[in-house]
Amino acid sequence: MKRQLPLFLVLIFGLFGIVQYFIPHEKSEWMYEFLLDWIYIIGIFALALGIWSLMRVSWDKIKHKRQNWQYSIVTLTGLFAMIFFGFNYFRDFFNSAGLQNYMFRAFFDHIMIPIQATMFSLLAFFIASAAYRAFRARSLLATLLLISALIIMLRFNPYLGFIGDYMERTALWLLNVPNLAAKRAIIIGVGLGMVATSLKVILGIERAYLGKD
Amino acid sequence: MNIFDRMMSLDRRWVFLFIALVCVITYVWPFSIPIRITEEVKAIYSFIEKLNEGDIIFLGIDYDPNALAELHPMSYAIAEQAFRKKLRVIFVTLSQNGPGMADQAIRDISDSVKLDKTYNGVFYPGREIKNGIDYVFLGYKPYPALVILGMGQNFRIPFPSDYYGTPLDSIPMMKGVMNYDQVKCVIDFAAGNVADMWISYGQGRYNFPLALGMTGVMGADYYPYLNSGQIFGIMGGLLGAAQYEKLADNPGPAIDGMRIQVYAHIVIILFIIIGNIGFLVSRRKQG
Amino acid sequence: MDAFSIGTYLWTTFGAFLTLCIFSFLYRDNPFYKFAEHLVVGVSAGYFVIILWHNGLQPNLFNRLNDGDFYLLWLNSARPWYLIPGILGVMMWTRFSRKKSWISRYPIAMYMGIAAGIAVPLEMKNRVNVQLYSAMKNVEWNNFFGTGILDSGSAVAQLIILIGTLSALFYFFFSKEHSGLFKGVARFGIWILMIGFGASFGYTVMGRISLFVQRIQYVGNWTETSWAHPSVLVIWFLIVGVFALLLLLEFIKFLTKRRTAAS
Amino acid sequence: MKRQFLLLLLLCFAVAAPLATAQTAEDSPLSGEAAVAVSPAPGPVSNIQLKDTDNDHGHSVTLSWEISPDDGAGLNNVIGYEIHRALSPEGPFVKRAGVPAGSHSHVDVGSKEESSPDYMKDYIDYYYKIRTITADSAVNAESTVAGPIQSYGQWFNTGRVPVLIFVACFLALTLYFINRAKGGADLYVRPLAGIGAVDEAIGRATEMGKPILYVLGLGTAADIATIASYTILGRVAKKVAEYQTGLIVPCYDPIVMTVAQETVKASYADAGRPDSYKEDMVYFVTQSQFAYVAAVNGTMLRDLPATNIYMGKFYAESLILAETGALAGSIQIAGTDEIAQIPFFVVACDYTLIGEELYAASAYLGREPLLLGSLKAQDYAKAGVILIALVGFILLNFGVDGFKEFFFVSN
Repeated sequence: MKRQLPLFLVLIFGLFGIVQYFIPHEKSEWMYEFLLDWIYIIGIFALALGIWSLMRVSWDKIKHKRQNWQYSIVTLTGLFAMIFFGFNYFRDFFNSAGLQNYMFRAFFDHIMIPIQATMFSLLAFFIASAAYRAFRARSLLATLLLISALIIMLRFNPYLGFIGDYMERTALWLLNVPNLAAKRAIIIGVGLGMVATSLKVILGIERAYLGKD
Repeated sequence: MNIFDRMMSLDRRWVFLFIALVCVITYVWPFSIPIRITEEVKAIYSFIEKLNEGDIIFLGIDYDPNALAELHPMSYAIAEQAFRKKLRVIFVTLSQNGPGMADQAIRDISDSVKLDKTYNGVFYPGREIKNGIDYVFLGYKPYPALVILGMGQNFRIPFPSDYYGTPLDSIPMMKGVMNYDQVKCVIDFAAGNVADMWISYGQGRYNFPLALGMTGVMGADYYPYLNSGQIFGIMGGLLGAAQYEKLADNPGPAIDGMRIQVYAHIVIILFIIIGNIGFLVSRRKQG
Repeated sequence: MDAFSIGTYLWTTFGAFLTLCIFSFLYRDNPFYKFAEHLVVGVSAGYFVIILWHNGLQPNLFNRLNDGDFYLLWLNSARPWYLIPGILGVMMWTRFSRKKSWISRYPIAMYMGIAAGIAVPLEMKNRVNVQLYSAMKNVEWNNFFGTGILDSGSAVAQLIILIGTLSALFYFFFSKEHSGLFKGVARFGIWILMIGFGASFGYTVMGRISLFVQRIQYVGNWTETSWAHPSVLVIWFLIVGVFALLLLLEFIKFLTKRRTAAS
Repeated sequence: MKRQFLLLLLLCFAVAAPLATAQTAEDSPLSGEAAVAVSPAPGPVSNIQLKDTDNDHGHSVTLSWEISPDDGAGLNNVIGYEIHRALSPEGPFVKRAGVPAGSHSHVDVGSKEESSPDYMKDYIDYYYKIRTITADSAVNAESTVAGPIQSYGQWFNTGRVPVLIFVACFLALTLYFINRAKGGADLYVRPLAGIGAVDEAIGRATEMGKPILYVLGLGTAADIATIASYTILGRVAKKVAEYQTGLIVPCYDPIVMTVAQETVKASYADAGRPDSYKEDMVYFVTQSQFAYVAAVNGTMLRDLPATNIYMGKFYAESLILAETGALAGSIQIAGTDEIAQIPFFVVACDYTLIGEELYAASAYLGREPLLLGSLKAQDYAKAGVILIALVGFILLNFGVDGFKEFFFVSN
């Protein structure tokens, strides 16, 4: 009951998922879309578990005055403020007036957007430091990686004169020939791996995710 | 710890510092960098340069705001060159989110044409460019393939009036301008499959000279058309735009962007080289 | 800036401040970064609660049942079958209790079953069938070298793509030791993979640099607004001053540490 | 005949007159070459064929026709065709679509939603006619009415037969090898560097007394890469429990968190240490990509884990995580099927499971015969793919393209 029935459900829904792909009829399509709705709705309900986890971890930190506990107050404040504004000061639960709330939008535009964009832009630095740290001619493979990256990075360098032309053409070739071959091989391999993993789940060979007892 | 070991294991914060410095400096200080000109971009520039005063060119602004960073510099540079040479321009957009953006671009360009400027040693006095005399903006219509075909018969079919609502027949510039036959060339700036339609339905059927401006990612796919002569020029991404700005002697956002990119790339490459020198030398010492 | 409003300016200032806080992470972990990090975690978690409530649960569940009656458990609505995902969702909440948490396995099992089932034919088609189909390509033999060795449309290039793909695929064999002939093929495969990875890494650098340039522009715009409005320069000096002071302190610390290390 | 011709001329004049008068030609230098071409009406399309669209859910009809004699030839004034549809041969006809000149066919797709204005009911009669249009909206030609035709949905998509064959073969291979594995056959797999590293890394963490950070990536629980990642997490958690090392699993998706909690809990029970399991080992952070990354970065620098393991779906954040982890001095092992991110992991991590290896990892770590059996099936499928590609390539270049086309999936 605790483990057998769920495994049976996985099998049934998995087989349906496979079979529906080959049935274009409206009935199968309706069922497919309905099941996608399930996934979506279950996911939203689960968010409550996530928020509960976030709150408990933060509250634990504050209660036991663990290292950096002060910042957990910031997290909780941000969380509750956003929920408070998002329901338009707890006035509008069943219409989306809260999405237009001034504070809700301001928090989104001036806290979430700048921080996320800045986090993203840290990549400019990390891509440089990763290149410095890792592009060493340690072995044949590392050298291939290094040379191919260097050619691509030099492709539009204007100080190279006529070598630049060759760089540009080599870069184009690298992107269109070996890069394509590498990608295609990985895509096919990944496809087979995905199908194998899915089948393992459907057949109940992989069942760790259902827990024990 | 000798110098080579140190070269090998620099604190990464030095890398960060140099990248930040180079980006900020090249962003703030607009010095010029050499830009290698490729044939396919130069072809477009020379084509327009050879046209005579009063000739008409046709520009398709067929991208939406998210491809703006790469394609706007091209449209700006070409339109400005055309206006300086007193060519007349027909603008059209076949992208749903294009009209407002194209309208804004036309205003920007007309503002900058008002200033006196010298391009490639030729002095051009500032002048006011007028809607209906120097340019026409036709606006947007859905079904790009049909619009392209329809314009081959008569511009008035898909666009009885322009973007601002003036009937085409009462626009002075459109007098006697029926279809592509009166247009010297079509240059399409595209971030999608509209370029394919211009090639097959436009150039393929009405045989006008066609050039393309594309995003960097798409550019590589269109070189075969250049070899087969279906298009006479192609500009790809920021790199192509910068080349055009350079040719037209009209430095703008593309050259600015390239300056930052080139130097940031050089810094990264230098760090890679430093690391490798350190690595190779210290390995030799050990071995 | 068209119309200067002090409210918007203060918000933008806060945004610029947070931007600098995140950048300070490049030097090292510090209270400013910790503040920005914890703030954005809370705010974004709250944001998703609101978005999923208003744009997820409302249209996908509530609005589909709202013609029903609460007292009849919505069974009289036009589409009562939408109660099922609702019930499954509530079953997830049994995880709040230690004893009953096994009930949540039912929705999870269905979720995994649906996900795995849909993936099987779809991934087979998108990744295997389609790629296999496009790997079989007609080669222009009379155009063997194309316009030169670097022409990616030539027959040689096409052959390299095919052989490269197959050798790289071969590299992934798990049940064969890489020895003998297999060793050669697998090695060619990993070469192709590494060259491809290098190319793809080098190609991405350009886009990442532009991301940073956009952030410079953002802070630059804010700086311009500040200079243009003398009354708010105080705020500008406050923020930049704090960061400059910290930088100075770090530098002094760095110097003294060096001296003690030297002595 | 004569009368018809006259009528046509008159018609053309009527159409051209307003345009011609609008044209005040005297002051334009270009007027000479730009007189409006008075186009006579083109020929209509012929031989319209209607059929229900194959392999679909209904609500759609496929039309095909022979193009107008003036399309690309003759008068050469056709710019396209308009498809009109009605419920009776008398009309009223409604315009459904326009297609450019040169097109021979069109699929008229309606909505399946009854509430939609575009709703197209199945099992009722439809009639079609095609209007040949020229640049001049007044000059066109209508075809005869074709019909009736009914649309309906099919129960099997014949266009997807190749996929069905592939899936069936793969399933058969998997079942066969699993059976062999059950029978106790010895299935060899070659060692993988990244997998060996996992064991080492756990040992190292134990020696250092520092925790292990396991990142499941940004996938949802429905992504297969995430499912593969759970299975790896299960094996890792079991070893962690045996060695009594710490484990930190920050999650991006609440369902992923729930499943990861179950997995880790079960692993601790398997290892015989159910009491060491703490619910807070696996916790939720936020569902926003870069906020999540900010938090994980903080964890890396503050808790200084001995080992970071990244398995699952990763996007742009891959390099931010991997570089910060390297800064913190952790050993890093990554695995993802996201092609664009593999290069970054290869560059910044100590060991990387490339693409498919991610899916093989759980079999390697668990060493259970059933899982190894499925790995064998994967290998044989790969061999099959290589063989088909080679044979197809050779046949195609000898002029046989039937073999290749057999693998075409139409939609």
